[in-house]
Amino acid sequence: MTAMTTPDLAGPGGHHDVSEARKLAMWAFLGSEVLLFGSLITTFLLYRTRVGDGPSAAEIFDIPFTSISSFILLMSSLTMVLGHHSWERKDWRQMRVWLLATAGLGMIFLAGQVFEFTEFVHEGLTVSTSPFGSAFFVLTGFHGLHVAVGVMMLMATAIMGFTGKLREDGGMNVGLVGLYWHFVDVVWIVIFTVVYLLAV
Amino acid sequence: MATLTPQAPSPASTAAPGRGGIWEWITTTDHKKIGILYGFSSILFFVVGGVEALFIRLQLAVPNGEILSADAYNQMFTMHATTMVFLVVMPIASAFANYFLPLQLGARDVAFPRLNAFSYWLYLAGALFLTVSFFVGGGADGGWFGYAPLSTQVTEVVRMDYWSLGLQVLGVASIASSVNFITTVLTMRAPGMTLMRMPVFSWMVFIISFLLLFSLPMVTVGLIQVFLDRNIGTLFFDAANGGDPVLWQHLFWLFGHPEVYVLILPAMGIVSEVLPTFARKPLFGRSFVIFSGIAIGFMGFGVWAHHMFTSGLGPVAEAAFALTTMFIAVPTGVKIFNWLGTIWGGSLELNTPMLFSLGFIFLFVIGGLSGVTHSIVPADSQQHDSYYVVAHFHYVLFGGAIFGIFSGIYYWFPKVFGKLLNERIGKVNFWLMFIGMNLTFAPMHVLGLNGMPRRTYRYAEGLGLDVWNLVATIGSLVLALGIAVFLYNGWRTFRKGEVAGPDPWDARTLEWTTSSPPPEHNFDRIPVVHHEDDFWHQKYTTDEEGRAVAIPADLRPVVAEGPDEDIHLPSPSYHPALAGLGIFVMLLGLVYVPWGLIAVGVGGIGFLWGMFGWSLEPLVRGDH
Amino acid sequence: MNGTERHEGRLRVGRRFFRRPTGRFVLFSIAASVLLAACTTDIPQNSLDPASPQARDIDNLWWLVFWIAVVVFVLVEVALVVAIVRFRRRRRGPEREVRQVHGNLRMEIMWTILPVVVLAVIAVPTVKTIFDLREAPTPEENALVVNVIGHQWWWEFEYPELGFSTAQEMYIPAGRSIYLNITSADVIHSFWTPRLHGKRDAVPGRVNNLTYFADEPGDYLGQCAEFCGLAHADMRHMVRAVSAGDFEVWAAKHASLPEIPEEGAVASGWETFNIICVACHVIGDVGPGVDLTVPVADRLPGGSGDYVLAPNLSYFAEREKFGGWTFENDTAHLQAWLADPSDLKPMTPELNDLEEGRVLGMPNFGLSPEDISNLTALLQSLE
Amino acid sequence: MTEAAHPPHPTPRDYWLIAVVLAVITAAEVAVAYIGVDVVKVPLLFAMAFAKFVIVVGWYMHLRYEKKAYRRLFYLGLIAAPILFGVVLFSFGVLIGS
Repeated sequence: MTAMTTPDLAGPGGHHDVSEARKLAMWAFLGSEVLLFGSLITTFLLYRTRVGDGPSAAEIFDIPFTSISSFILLMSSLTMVLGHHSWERKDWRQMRVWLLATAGLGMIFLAGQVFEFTEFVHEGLTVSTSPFGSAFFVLTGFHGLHVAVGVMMLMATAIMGFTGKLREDGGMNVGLVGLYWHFVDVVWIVIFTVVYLLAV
Repeated sequence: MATLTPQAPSPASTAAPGRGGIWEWITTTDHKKIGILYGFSSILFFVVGGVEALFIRLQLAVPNGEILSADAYNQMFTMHATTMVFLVVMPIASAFANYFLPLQLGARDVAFPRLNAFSYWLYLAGALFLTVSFFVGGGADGGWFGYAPLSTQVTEVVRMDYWSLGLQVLGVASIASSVNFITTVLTMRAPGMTLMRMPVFSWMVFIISFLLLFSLPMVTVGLIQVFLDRNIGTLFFDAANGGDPVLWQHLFWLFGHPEVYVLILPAMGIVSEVLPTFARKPLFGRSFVIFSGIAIGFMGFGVWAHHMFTSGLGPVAEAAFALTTMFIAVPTGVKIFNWLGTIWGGSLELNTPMLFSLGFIFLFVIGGLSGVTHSIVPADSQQHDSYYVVAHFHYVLFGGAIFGIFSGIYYWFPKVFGKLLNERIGKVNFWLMFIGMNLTFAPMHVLGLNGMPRRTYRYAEGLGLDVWNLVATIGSLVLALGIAVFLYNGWRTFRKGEVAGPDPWDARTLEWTTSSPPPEHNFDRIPVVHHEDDFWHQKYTTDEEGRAVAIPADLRPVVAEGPDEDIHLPSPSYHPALAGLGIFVMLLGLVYVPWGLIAVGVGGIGFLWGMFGWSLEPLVRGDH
Repeated sequence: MNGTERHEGRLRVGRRFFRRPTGRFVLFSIAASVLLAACTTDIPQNSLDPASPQARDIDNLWWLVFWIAVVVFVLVEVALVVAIVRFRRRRRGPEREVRQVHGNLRMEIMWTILPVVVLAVIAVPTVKTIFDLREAPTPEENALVVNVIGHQWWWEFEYPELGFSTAQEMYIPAGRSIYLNITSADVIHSFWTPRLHGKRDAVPGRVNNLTYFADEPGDYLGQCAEFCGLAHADMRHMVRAVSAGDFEVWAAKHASLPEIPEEGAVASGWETFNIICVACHVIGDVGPGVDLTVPVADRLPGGSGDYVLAPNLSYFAEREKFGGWTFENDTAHLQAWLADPSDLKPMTPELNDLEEGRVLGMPNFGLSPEDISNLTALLQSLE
Repeated sequence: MTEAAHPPHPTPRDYWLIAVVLAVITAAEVAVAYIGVDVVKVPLLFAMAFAKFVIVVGWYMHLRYEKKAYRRLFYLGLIAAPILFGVVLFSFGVLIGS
């Protein structure tokens, strides 16, 4: 019975801790996202060798390039956590710097992905070349979409930091954005291995 | 991030500015109002789905029926199922959950009131979007399960675009409300309300929230793949080019089977509330009922491939899924036995809510047993996609889910609207539905065994199908009459219903401690909970023999005087509705690319406006 | 407690309800007798009237489970009805004193374990039958291979060892194992001849197998069981089990080319066929010979590899019905079909896309009455 | 790991250290991908990806320091996904042979 008991987060008078609730909700949402990316990755695993007449993964991937962009995304987790740290210490100036740095790294990653996609299309791999192409573009594209949303959230948070709205709220915006951002990074860790490295 | 903004605290006195009317409903963030919105919308779609069902039955009344064309028939059965599953049973469970989850937990609202409103408007956007398709070239016609490559085959006709986009939006709405309910349960319970003291209905809502949270993403991916296959030429389900249609079946049923439990568990929760109230006994083996609900939830994820027993999974997978499917009968059986244990030795008040709950048990047993026959893979290879299956799941979903929901409506109507539904009409309603239901669906067992496949718009004479089809059609008319009686009962009650007090049934849970309907802030003072069925323990104690002894009113524990000092209620907001409207316009645009991209842009602006307004709102109002 | 009026109301109801158990039992016995009645013999698609060892295995398993289910059903529903009758609130006398029982661990554990035992009883034969039915025939059985290909909305039957294909009616020798390779040319179908075996999906890009074995010569009606679009209801087939000798004769006929007269209405019909119909249909060795990227041909063992867009019409006249085994093969129906196929059977030929291999029905070619009667003569000559 | 005994949150120094570890693993991954023998390569790659996953989720996302309820929510999805999708891929024959 105790297996399901959880800390009673409700305060007296029903004044629950809003920031705790939001963090909890974010974790639940991320749990759901695991299944979303799981489905996409499963589709990819099923189709990774079905290349038809189109280029195969080994022929087309540029592993050194992707390794660098993966590394950049990985390091954005570091800047994110440092931003989170300064937010906790209420060091708004540093926080803004780190958040913008994170957003910048995210945008570099996205630019790399755009470049990569363009290259692939030139080399003859599009969404309708083969099931491999469909699965690859939809999986990485979906991840890219998540990164883009994350960049927007980071920018919005940083801007709110400038205008002072963040401080008034006292919620946990940076905490939430951080969770989301790290999750997107974690997904890329899996994609990098499953999609790219296994194809070498 | 925007979707997770907290409720805007504002004093109760200013919570309902005098704008009134429709605007008040559009901007409401009150979980009770949102619950009512959900309720009325789903009753409306219940009528729509019912009319679709009647068309189907009239067409099949005689061999080679000519009421509908094949095209119209295919739209009818596709939209009947889609409507009933996504626009009726799920949202009506959401209606009950919205209204009663906070009340049962002793909370003032759900964790995220505006996210809650957003869920509703998103649901409405998706529902209207699906229904709109009827007026622009026809409703979806690929079956509610949308098997690829049939659903991706004809891209010139946009019906399945409506279907795949509409379902995705409904899915997002459900994920949002699941996150909301989970957080509500984990953070908003009144002091002393441990999880094991939580009412069983709340428990079932908690469980289905997890089911939806983890199952919907999978079908979302499938739906995206269908949409992309149709619109940008991806090859996910194109067998000629190496795609595999069976992938869709996995993704769909990985969602589709947990979904079945999403439909039935709330009804089981309702029955578990109604039986103890009218049997005057606590729920028998309460923890067994809760844990069997959890078990059903978990196991619901492990049986999806039994929908694919004829797809060619191979004998090992078939045997494995046969066993898991059989095993799910165990927790289901536990529930039924515990309900029997609850009424055994009680003092049964056979009023309408109770009749519907007892009817639920009676019919669900039949549906459960025919469900076991599906796990017998060889037998299932005969019954699969035949009318036998149609019979089975209507016993579960109509005899089960809908009867449970009707029980809930009769049970909680006085709490929501302050008036009792008429008992005499209610009984007529019950018996018409009970008889109609059996007349309609029992013959379908025979039809299936006689070899009638599902989703066929006509059948030839001489196949031994004539008589039972006619009986089923007559039954469906009786059923329709029963539902008409119900609608009349509701309409009549609004006009001249008997006024209900706060606790008309002498019930057991916290929602009955407040007035009917409850005040906007639910409880003057947040209750402190000491027992399961806490309200009952405030009214009764037991003697040495374990019999209930009423506590005289003047001896009941005194609740502290006066309301809480600062009652925080969420402020109204039009942003969720605006974001929902934006999504609706965007969806319409997506169907008609490239010209529709203009609509996508317009809708996108509306959506972003709603989102940004929403996320900035509390910052403006919160600290004034 | 709330007033006595409501109490009165409850009791009236209780009384009315008292009559209901009889009603329920009537209902139950109707249901049971109906199920039993379902195993009468003159229903052509009756899954409870097995005509092959495979269908019999399934049937035996079904009845085992059915009777177990009946016992459980009776026990549970009787308990429910007894509880309702015995513990309903009565009009007279004081209200029953209810003991507030919260549960009984021993009973709860018992009724958790009991279903497990019952299910174990069912599980063993189920698993055994699953594996039995999936076994391919051994070489000693000398099974006849038939490739079954689903099309919207008709079935193609290819006999790779005999070198021909036909449609709508599948001839098999009775008393010999038939090994089916089932696949589809377009969307998912499901091949189902209830009296011979359970259904098996025809999935494009995959091959599923079934073993048929008709005990006796006879006709076994079947139907597509997976929703496959507009005319799903009109996609039927007939399995004709004939004696081994008759099958030899039939196969020999199909392995040879049909004879077409040099003159007369039939010859004119043949000319029209060669101009119009040949785009999709085959008679003898005359056919479209389309070469498309096909999910079917390269996967079916021993198949001809020729992709067929429409039913093979060689020896059309031997068929009892056409158009997905839906319409009587007589002059009236043939002429109506040729005049406007979609009027007879719901199809959408306007959405055909031969490049993509998408055929959703036979178009209306606006044939003249003369063409129609000539073509009808041709088809009726192909015996 | 109980609620009462929260380990102290990491400091920026720890964060930098973790980043170095992550970078090293990534380099090792790429190296293994190029030079590894197939038999050891796949499990090794998965092991390293898993290690990175755990490090980021545990330390950067502070899941190690969070309340049990959060952990369970996320673990539910995390455990469900590989099992469900493993079965799916198994049924397609992707996980065995091919």
